This record gives sequence, structure tokens and C-alpha cells, in this order.
Amino acid sequence: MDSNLMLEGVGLMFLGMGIVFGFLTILVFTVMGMSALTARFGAVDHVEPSSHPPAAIDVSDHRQVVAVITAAVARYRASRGA
Amino acid sequence: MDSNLMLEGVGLMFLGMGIVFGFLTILVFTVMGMSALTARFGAVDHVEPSSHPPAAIDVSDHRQVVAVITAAVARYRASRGA
Amino acid sequence: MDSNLMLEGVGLMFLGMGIVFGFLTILVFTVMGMSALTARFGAVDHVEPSSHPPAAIDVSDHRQVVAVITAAVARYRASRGA
Amino acid sequence: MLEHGIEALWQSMGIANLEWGQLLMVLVGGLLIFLAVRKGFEPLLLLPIGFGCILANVPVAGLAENSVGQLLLGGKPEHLNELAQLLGVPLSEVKAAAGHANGAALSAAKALAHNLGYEPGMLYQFYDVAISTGVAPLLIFMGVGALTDFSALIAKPSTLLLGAAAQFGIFMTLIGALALNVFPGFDFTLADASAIAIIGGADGPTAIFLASKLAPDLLGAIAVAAYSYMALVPIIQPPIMRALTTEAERQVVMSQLRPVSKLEKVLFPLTVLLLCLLFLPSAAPLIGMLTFGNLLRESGVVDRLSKAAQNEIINAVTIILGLSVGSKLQADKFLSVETLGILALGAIAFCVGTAAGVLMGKVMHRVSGGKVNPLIGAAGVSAVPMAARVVNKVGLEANHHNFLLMHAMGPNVAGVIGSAVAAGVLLAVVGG
Amino acid sequence: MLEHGIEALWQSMGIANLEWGQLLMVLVGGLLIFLAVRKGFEPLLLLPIGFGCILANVPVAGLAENSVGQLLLGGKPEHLNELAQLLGVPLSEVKAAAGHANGAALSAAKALAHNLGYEPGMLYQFYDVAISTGVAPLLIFMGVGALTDFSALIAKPSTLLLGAAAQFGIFMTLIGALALNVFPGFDFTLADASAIAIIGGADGPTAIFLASKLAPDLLGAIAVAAYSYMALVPIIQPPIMRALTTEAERQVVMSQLRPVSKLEKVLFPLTVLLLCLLFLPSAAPLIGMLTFGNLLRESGVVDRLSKAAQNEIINAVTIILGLSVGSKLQADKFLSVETLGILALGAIAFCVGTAAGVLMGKVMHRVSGGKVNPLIGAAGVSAVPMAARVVNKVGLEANHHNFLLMHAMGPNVAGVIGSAVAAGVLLAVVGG
Amino acid sequence: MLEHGIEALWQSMGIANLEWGQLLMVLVGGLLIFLAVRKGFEPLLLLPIGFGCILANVPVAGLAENSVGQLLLGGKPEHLNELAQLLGVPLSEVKAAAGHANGAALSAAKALAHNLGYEPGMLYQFYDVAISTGVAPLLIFMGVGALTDFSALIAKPSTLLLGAAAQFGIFMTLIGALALNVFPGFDFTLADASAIAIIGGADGPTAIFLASKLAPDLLGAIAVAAYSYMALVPIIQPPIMRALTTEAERQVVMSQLRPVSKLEKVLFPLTVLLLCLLFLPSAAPLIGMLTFGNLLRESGVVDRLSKAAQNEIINAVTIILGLSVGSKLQADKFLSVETLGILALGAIAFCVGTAAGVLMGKVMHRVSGGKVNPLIGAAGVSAVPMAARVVNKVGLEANHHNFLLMHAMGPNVAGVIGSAVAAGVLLAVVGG
Ligand code: NA
Ligand code: NA
Ligand code: NA
Repeated sequence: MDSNLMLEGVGLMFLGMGIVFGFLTILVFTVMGMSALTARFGAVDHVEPSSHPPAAIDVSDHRQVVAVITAAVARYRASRGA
Repeated sequence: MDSNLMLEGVGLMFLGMGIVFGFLTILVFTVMGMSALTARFGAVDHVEPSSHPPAAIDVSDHRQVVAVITAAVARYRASRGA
Repeated sequence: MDSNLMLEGVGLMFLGMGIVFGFLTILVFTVMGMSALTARFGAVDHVEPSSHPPAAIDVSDHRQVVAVITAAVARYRASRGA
Repeated sequence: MLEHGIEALWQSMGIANLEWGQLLMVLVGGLLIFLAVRKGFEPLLLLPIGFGCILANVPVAGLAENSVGQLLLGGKPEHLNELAQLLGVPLSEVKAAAGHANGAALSAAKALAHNLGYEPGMLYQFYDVAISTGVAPLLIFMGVGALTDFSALIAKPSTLLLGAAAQFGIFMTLIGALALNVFPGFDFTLADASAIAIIGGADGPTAIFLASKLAPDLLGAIAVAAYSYMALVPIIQPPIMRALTTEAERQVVMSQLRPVSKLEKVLFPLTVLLLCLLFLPSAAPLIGMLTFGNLLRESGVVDRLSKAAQNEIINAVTIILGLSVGSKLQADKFLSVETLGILALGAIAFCVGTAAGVLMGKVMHRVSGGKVNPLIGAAGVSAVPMAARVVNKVGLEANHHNFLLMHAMGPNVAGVIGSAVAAGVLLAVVGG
Repeated sequence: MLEHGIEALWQSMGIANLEWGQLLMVLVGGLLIFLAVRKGFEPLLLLPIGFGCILANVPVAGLAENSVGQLLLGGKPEHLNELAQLLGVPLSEVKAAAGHANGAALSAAKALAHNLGYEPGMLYQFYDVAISTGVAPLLIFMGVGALTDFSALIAKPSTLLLGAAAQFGIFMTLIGALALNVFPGFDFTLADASAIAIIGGADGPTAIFLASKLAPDLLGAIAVAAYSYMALVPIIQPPIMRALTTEAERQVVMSQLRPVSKLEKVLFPLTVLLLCLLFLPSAAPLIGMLTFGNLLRESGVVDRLSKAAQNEIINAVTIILGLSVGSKLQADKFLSVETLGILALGAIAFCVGTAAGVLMGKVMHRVSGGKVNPLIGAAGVSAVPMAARVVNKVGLEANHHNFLLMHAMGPNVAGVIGSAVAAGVLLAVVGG
Repeated sequence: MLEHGIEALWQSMGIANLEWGQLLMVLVGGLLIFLAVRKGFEPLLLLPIGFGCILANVPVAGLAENSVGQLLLGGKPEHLNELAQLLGVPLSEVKAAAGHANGAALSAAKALAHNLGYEPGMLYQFYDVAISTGVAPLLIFMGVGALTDFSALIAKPSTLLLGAAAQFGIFMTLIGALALNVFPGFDFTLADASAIAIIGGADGPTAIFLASKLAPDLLGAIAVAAYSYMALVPIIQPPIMRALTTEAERQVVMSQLRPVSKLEKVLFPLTVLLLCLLFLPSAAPLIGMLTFGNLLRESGVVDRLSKAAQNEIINAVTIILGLSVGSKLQADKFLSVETLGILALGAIAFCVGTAAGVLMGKVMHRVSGGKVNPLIGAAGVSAVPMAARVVNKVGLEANHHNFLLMHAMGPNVAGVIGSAVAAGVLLAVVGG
């Protein structure tokens, strides 16, 4: 029983390392292929600046960031003055 | 059966648009009334600065904000210097 | 029954205040002892700067903070200019 | 056991199990990601939805399956037997029977699978916690409330009527969905039709919330349609707006909005909530969370909470919500002629809503003696803030000094309230 | 079905169903929001609680009801029949029977309602996840630990005794609650009285945690009382402090606190935890999370986590906790003479706690040979940091150069530990 | 009842109940905190784990117990009787029987305890929500994906082979664990051995995820070992690296990596996901969340979500995950010879993984004609980014101008993918 389990473990080791190497080897070639394709179509590599900022929920974001930073800098100065 | 369902759908359309318009019309007048009342009591429109900052859990907030900003600005400078 | 409950309540009061005082009194002495021990081993009171920043997940943190702050300050300036 | 292991591994490989439908759905997921990343189509939602779609269609893994689905996918024969026995069907029919089980039978089957050690997939768990409960869309709606400034609406409450008119897109779509039933392959119930119709509200969380209550099986298609058409608003709306208005109408310059006091802003969400309480309690979850978020924002005394609603909470919930919606894009549910119908109906919904808003704008133009530019009616579909920007752009084409953005924000945010009200009506009548 | 639809819609309207109690509770919710926004009464909690109170009393919607409540509210007759059969009562008594069901019967009723398609309301779900489990108050307590600097206490541990004395308010209130039973309408059990008494701890999360374990039905009133009186500390405490001390005592200037080393700050939370482990395991959830948060703060090696505990987590949890507490302000539970009793007892609790703290301060004044200003005893009720600020203010009235703030921080944070210990005692004796 | 109360209180005290095992575990928890705070051992995880360990061993409180455990700890005799009856054992054996219950019996026992009013402890709830479901490690893995820059790997994909080789540590450890079964006291199943072996992946969330599926009882020891050895990487690896390489090899300067385009970075996670879908669906949860996080990061259109994944979500989840893992460090489970075995095996795992990586590096050194510095193979164990820094340091010792950091990042992040793949294999074969 025990040696049986051991055998299974050894089998699992070969199987596992085989699959890990197999999977990552395929990945090596796939990534190489992907990079090659990408290089060929390199002209499109710049994301077109989307004409419409997409996020409905971002509506007041910009103003808030400015407000937060303004406040933060003001506090920072106050803290330096203090 | 199908035409029955269709009838129900048409009924739901009238009902739905009726309620949507009804609800929002009431809201128009309520908001107008609210604004009118607000204007009359405009004198109280400034929140009195609460004499006691209310949040027990805010105790160390200010110091932390200052610390965070101080660190951030320092890093920003370091990054500019780098 | 009611007076029974009342008795229990009074008992609970004595028990409770006893434990609260007992616990906090022990804490007074334990903290004193802790402070005394700490003072004796005061030489080790500076955390050795760990030679390896520990957090695997912090890998890109610094750069991000700098980027965020850079962007924030830029926006702040833009907002001042506006 | 090792040969069994290798066999099990091969059987567990994707290529040995990939069905055509799954492959197609992986491509659909990839398309959604492409639209999100390269075309800027509502990326905050469509990227997680697209990714969730791919994950949901990973063969064998069953990431979008509940514990019963896991048992059916990889269950041992004796466990399948137990399930068949529980459902009272022969082993050969257990898959179909489990698929149709609901109520007490479904509960019992889930308990059996759980006791046998099968656990629901990751995406199913996300869906169960985030959408089945309704919590995720409601938390996002709270964030929308905390991010929305209702000033323009308070300054000119009559623009609420534009937000009302644009909801006509919803109800026309409902009729359209029922009409589709004359074609073979379509069999929409009133609940299905209502869930599809809400696409016309142009409001993502409202659509997801309603669909999860009325037609969970259609939720994936409905959410995808809603967000896709919201991204397409700059393409869909302008032709309709131009066709229904005259050059002179489009050139109307509107007078500046009055300033709104802080007190009004604080009272506004409470006013809306009160009316909802009195007249349409079925809209209380949606309207309640929207106005709660807005009160956090406007009260000025709980900035910590307001910021949390606008950032941490909405961001984390959006990730989970998106993946959960994606989990509903499983091949066997999404790949049907009904999905095509939903996509077509969604386009109609946006067009009709835009048209109804503009026409109502024309009515207000007349009634106001020409003070209202009818274009702003188009913003009544919501799709905040994109529709308002489209109005501004079309207005600028007609008159280079005519900035309609602020005036369009009124109907724009009114549309959010309008579609929540419409959702409340549908829930009350159909969901009862 | 359409007439049925219109009828259903009218029946679903709030005005057709609004009960007086609900209307009253909506006003109570509005009052809490008013106090939070205009008067600055603990707005982080009272605003969400007030809003949750309004939502919980939206008629028909049943946002605070579990699935059984939903069945009772809008259930079809055949479903009500099934429920009545399950509970073994005639149909006319099903509402009352369901209201009193607990243990296995309640579990079965919930399962039945779930299987029939009824889902709990949004606020009930929040309550179930956040408060029933105890998780939300504990996470807030973790945040409190991460926000609290115990230096003043470590520098002068004897001030712990002031934090102990102030807990007398808790136990006097317990007696008071039991004494109220002589009046008709009051029927507080020992568990009820204990839950009410904890208001005297002047510590929100501790009060909510204990009430959720000992008297969930009273939780709404207890939380409202606790936070309201915490906001009123600047009004409640000064007269008592002046009445119990002489001008000379109030003028006492205390010597500056010694600096505390980083190592001491790191060891302090571990020391407290160790004593809790040895002597009062029933306080382990509260003390454990408090000291864990504090260790995150003081260890200096996990700033990411410390900041998360102080900000993201506490903010998000506060929103959910507030709404959940509000869900317990339903008319049928809140509008009773018991609530008035709780409000009255809460005021007593704060007064007695303050007095006991000041009197203990006088003892320490004597024992220390006049080095201790007895005013700082008032800070022992916790209500961090408000009570310490009040001490500072009253001290400044007596001597314009007497800044007691740092000295009052010792008893102030000691009070947090003290009330957690008291809660542990109550849990061990009453909750066992 | 008061005497009963005092008796109950004494019985509820920790010192009256503290067992030796619990005391020992408190010391273990203290040690972990010490290592985290003073030695900088992975403090983000080991500090919460250590604290959770202490909390889990608070006597009587049962913070890490489920509702059945609570009943056993403090249950009334009649309730214990009911439980014994349910399990069909005499009262004297109820504890043992409840401890071994699983499947339907465990579900029934939990339902009984719940109906009788016993609620699971806080840490058990955290574990149940965060780890049993697999959600917490997966969310952390999403954050890891959002924090990881795969550029170095994309620039030089051949380094993936180094990440593959280092996984040999995993499978050697599996053999080692099975070999330990020859000693008395060890009885590891194939599932146990697989869970232990994953320590060699040097990747915390992967280890926790796999252990929670294959061997929940060993999870505590496995997580502690994984994080401890990750912290010890700077001590464990250098001697092995020096022993297996020549001075000349260590001095090899590698050519600069080519720049990687934005499009490649966006396509990389999708490529990895696709291969996982085709060949190893059982790794889909891990690989899926890793690549999802990375896509959020690289897409550039969802910065809000990317930042949330990198900060708010990962921080909050880390706190809960750490406490949950700590809850598995209960005396009766942790204090066994098996734990010592796991700690020994963990050390072997790291050593073998490092050696295998370096040897593979030597192979690549030969094949590439001397262009590859074999040291970078050691980074293949993952332990990001510590292992890469160690490589850099050892490289600098040999050649003061040889900065290997960027070159080591390739195998370093490859190791993350490699161990997720290995986990997928183990799940498919052993967990099926
Ligand atoms: Na809308
Ligand atoms: Na207190
Ligand atoms: Na690894």
C-alpha cells in the first residue's frame, strides 16, 4: 500500500514536471509568436485617444482630485508653517 | 394568449409612462416648493460650524493626512531629483 | 421573581465592577512591569532596518506612488493655472 | 491510479472538452475586451464582463456553476446516482432534471452536492453574493449618487419632464419584445420583456438589478446590450437629434442656470426619497441607495463616507459585479436567437428614448416660448455624462458659442431617476 | 391582469399602506439626519442610521424584513397557507406565529419562503451579514485600535483606574433598567438590562456588538442612545464635573508625561491581549480586534494594512453598519415605552459614569498628594476624543494655562478598554 | 443564579482552562509576530497570522470553532444530549463523534447548533468566507497580477523554462512527504503530500488556495512554512547558488532586454489565459485571476479598478486572510509531529527548487553559448521580488558591475505562473 502510494507519487512527479515544462514551453513559443505578430502590426500600437471619456461614474472625478490635492497641499503648507 | 400578453404589454406601457410622468411631475412641483421654502429661510443656509468635531474615529486623521502628504511630496521631489 | 432579578442585578454590579477594577489594576502593574523591562533592554529599541523590504506585493509600489503624486501635482497646477 | 490520473488529466484538458459554443463565447469575451480596451466602450464594466465571459466558458472548470453543476460536471457515478434518486429521475435524465429544478428541489440538490463535497465555482459565488442578493448594483447606485451633482436639476426642475419622456424607450421596447414572440424561437414572458425593456433606461446598475429580479437567465445579454449601447450613444443619438429638430431650434441659446444653495442640495435627495416612499415603494431600494449616496455627498459632514462610496466601494464592487455579469455569458444560455433579439431591441430602445426626449424638448420649446433648446431632451435617456456631452457637441455644431452641457445635465440626471421609477413600476406590476 | 396590475400598483403605493407608526419613524429618521447634518451629532453614524431608519419604514417594501417577512407582506394566499401549515396554526394567526418563531421553526419558515421565491430585503441582508455575525462592530473596533495612540496611557498607567471607575455608569444603569420593571409596560430581562447598560460605556461598536448578542430587538434604540449621548458629552459632562470638584482641584496643573518608546507601544497591545486571554476570554473578540488594530499601527512594518484598517475598511463598514442599525428602527419595535426608558437610562448612564470617573479622580488627587487633576476622571467614560476635549475645556476655564488634553487621553482610551472588559463580564455571566 | 454566575465566570476564565498546547501555540503566535516585526519576515502576512494564532488559542472563547464547536465548548447538557442523539452516539463520545462528522452529518449538526442559538466564532467566520470559498487567495492573486510587470518575461520568454525547472522543488517535496510515511506518526495521503509540496512554489496565495482544497487541516502549517521560507530566501539561496556555479558563470553579464510594446503587455495575460483554457482548466481560478489583475493593470483604461486591486482590495483581504490562516493554528491540529515534518519538507522544497532552477540556468548557459548567467535560474522559485534581489546581490559579488535584477525578474514572475500550473496539475489529478 505504502509503496503503491510512493509509486503514485513518482508518477505524479513525472507527470507534473512534464506538464509544467510542456505548458511553459508552449507558452514560450506562443509568446514569441504573439510578439512577432505584434511587431508586424506595430503601426496600430498606440491606443487611439478615445474621443469620449468612457466612465459615467467618473463624472466628478477630476474636480474631486483637484479639490483633494488642493486641500492636501494646503494642509501640508499649514503643517510646515506650524 | 399571445394577443392577451400583447394587450397586457400595451396596458403596462400606458400605466408605466403615466406613473413615470406622474411621479416626475409631482417631483417638479415638490422641488419647486422645496426651493421656495429654502429661499425664504435662506438666512439659516450656512451650516453652523460644529463646535466639536464629531468623529471619535477621526482622532488622528489630521496628523496622518499631513504625514502622508509630507511623505508624498518628499517622494515627489526625490523622484524629480532622480 | 422581580426582586430576585433585582438581587441578581446588584450581584452582577458588584461582580462586574470588581472584575473591571481587578482587570485594570492587574493591567496597571503589568504595563508598569513591561515598561520597566523595556527600559532595561532599551538598547534594542531600534528596529533593525530589515535588509530586504519584505513585501512581495509591494514591488511596484514606490513607482506608483511617485506617479500618482506627480499626476496629482500636475493636475493641481493645471487647476491653479485654469 | 496513475493511469487513471493521466486519463483524468487528459479528460480534464480544455481541448478535449471544448464545445463550439464555448469557443464562440470565448471570442465574444475577447470582442468585449477589445471594444473596452481599444474602442473605449465603457471599459470599467465591459472589460471585467468580457473577462468573466471567457472564464465562465473555460471547459470542465465550471467556474460559473453551482455545486449541483459541479457534481454534474465531474461527479463520481455513485454521486450522480444519489442526485438522480433525489430528483426522482433515471440517471440518463439527471442533467436535464437538475437544470430545471427550482424551489425546494433545487435547495435539496444543492445541499446534497455540498454534503458530497462539491463546491460552487468562483464566478458562481461572486454572482450569488453580489447580484442574486441585489447588493452589488445597489452599492454602485449609491456610488453614482455620491458622484452625481443634481444642481442643474434643482435649478430647473422642469427638465425632469425630459427625463420622464425619454423613458418611453423602455416601454416601447417592452412592446417590441412581446411582438417578437410571433417569430419562432422567441418566447418572452412579461417578466422577460420588462427586463429587456429596461435597457432603454441607459443605466447599468438599474438594468442589472431589475434583470436579476425578473429574468436572471437573460441578465448577461441585457447587461452587455445596456453597456454597449451606452458606449455607442455618440454614434446613435446625433442623427436622430438632427432629424427631429430644425437648425433654428438647435441654435437656441439657453439662459444661465441660477445658483443652487447648499440647503437645497441637502434637501433634494430627501425629497426624492419621500416621494418614493409615498408613491412607489417598489423603487425604494434603487431610489433609496441613490439618494443615500447623494446625501452622503451633499451633507458635507461625512466626507470619509462619501469618498468611500465614490471610490473604494464602487471600485471593488465594480470588479466583482463585472465578473459576475460575465458569468451569465455561458454558451448554453447566451447563444440563442433570443440574444440577437435583445441586442436588436436594445438599439431600438436607445433610438426611441432619444426621439421621445427630443420631441418632449420640442414641446417644452414651444411652451416656454422658445427658451428651451430641444436638443437637451436627448440627454433624458441618462447614460451620464455621455449623453449630455453629445448634446453639447451637436449644439456647438449649430452655433459655435452655444454651450449646452450644463443645461443637458438636468435631463441627464433626471433620466437616472426616471429609469429607477420605471424599474419600480415594472417590479411592482410584473415582479409581484 | 392589467386591472389586477393597477390594483396591485395602488396596493403597492406607500400612501395606501402607510401606518402612523411608520410615519412617526420617518420623522425620527429625519430628526437623526437633522441632528447629524445641522448639529454635528456623530454624523458618521447617525446619518446612515437615520437614513436606514427611513428606509426600514418604507411601507410595503419590507427592506428590513427577512424572507418570511416578505412572504407575509406580499405573499400569495397559497403561500401563506403553506406557511401556516408549516407553523401549525390557522391562517389568521400566521403573522403572529411567524413573528414569534425561533430556532428550528424559524429556520424551516425561512427555508420555505426562500424555496417559494421570497428574498430578504436589502437592509435585512446588510444586518444579517454585518451585525448578526458581529463582524462589522469588530472591524470598526479594529479600526479604532489602528487610530488610537495609547502613549498617554502607557506613560501613566494609573489612569487606567479612572477608566475603570467610569464603568460604574454601566452597572448603575443595569440596576436602573431592572428597577424600571416595576412600571407597567417594562419587562426587561437581565440580558435586556445588560444590553441597555452598555450605553454607559460610551463606545458605539462595543454597544452594538453586545446588544446584537444579548438583545437584538433593542439594538436600534441602544445604538441611537449611545451615539446621541456621545454627541451630547460637551453638554452633559461639564455641570457634573464642576459640581463635584472645587475650583482649586480644577486648577491643578499636571506634570508633563514622559516619552514612550516604540517598543513599549508595540508590547502594549500584546500585553492587554495576554491579560484578556488569561482572565476574560469572553472579551476576546472585542479586545482582540482592538489590540490587533493597534498592533498594526504600532508595529511600523505593515503600514499598508494599518492604513486600510483606518480608512477603507472602517469607512465601508461604517456605511453598512449604520444602515443595518437603522434597519432595527422599525415602527413596531421602536415605538414603545421601552424605548423611552432606554433613552432615559442612557442619560443616567453618562451622568453616573462621569460622576464616578470624577470621584475616582478626586481619590487619585488625594492619594497622589495633589498631583492629579480630578477633572481627567470624566474622560474615563471614553467617547474618544470628545470627553478628553471637554476635560481640556473645563480645565482651561479654571486656569488659562492648564492644558489637560494629553493627560485626559490616558483615562479616555482606558475607558475603551474598560467598557470592553465590562462587556466581556456581561457576556460571560448573562450570555452564557 | 449569581453563585452560578460567579462559578460560570471562573469557569470562563482563561487560566482555569488554559491547556499546555494552547500556551505553546500562544508562544508560537508570539514568535511569528516577533519574526514579522523585528526580523521583517513577510510581516504583511505573518503578523496577522501570528495574531490570529493567539486568538485561535484563547481558551473557552472558541474563536476558531464552528457552531458545533461552540455547543461542545459551552453547551448546556440538554443541548449536548440533543447533539449526541443526532449523531447516534452516547453522550461521552459526542465530542469525538462531532470532530469526525462530515458531509450530511456535519451539516445536520451545524443546523442543530444554529437552531439552538450557538453561533460560530469570529475567526471561523472569517475562514469560512475568505478561505473555504477560495475567494481570499484568489483576490490576492488578482492583486499580485495587478502589481506585476511581466515585461522582462515578454522580452525574453525563454526564461519561462527557468520558472518551470524550479517547480521541481514542488514534486521532490511530494516524494519526500510520502517517504516520511515510513516514520511512525506520519500518515500523509497523496492529497496531503500535494498540499505540502506546493510550499516549494514559494507563492503564498497559491499555497493557501491549494491547501484549502486538498488538506484544510494542514493549511496552517503549510502557510506558515511557505511565508517563513520566503522570508528566509536571502539566507537559503546564496550558498546553493554559489555551490552549483563557477565564478566565471556568475560573472556573465547579460545583454540588455529589448523594450516591450504596450500591445504585447495587453496581449500577454490573454495569451496565458487562453493556454490555460486549452490545456489546464483546473488552473483556471488561479491563472484566471492572475491574468485578470494583470490585464486591469496593462489595459490602461481601467486605472480605478487596477488601483483598487493593488491597494484597497488586497489590503483588506490580506488582513482577513491572515487572521483566517491563523485560525488554523489551533493547538490540537498544529502541535503534531506532522507539523515538524512539514517545516522540514518546506526547507527541502526551497533548496531543491533553487538548485533545479540554477541547474536549468546552467543548461541555458551552455545552449545560449554563454549568454545566460545561470544565477538567474534561482529566481525561478518565485518569492517575488526577493529571489530576484538575491540573484542581483550574488551576481554583484562576482562582478561589481553586473546588475542582474531585470534579467532575474523574468524567471521570477515565470515562477508564479509555473507554480500556478503545478497547482493546477495537482488539483486535476489528486483533487478530482
Ligand atoms: Na435612465
Ligand atoms: Na468606555
Ligand atoms: Na512559484
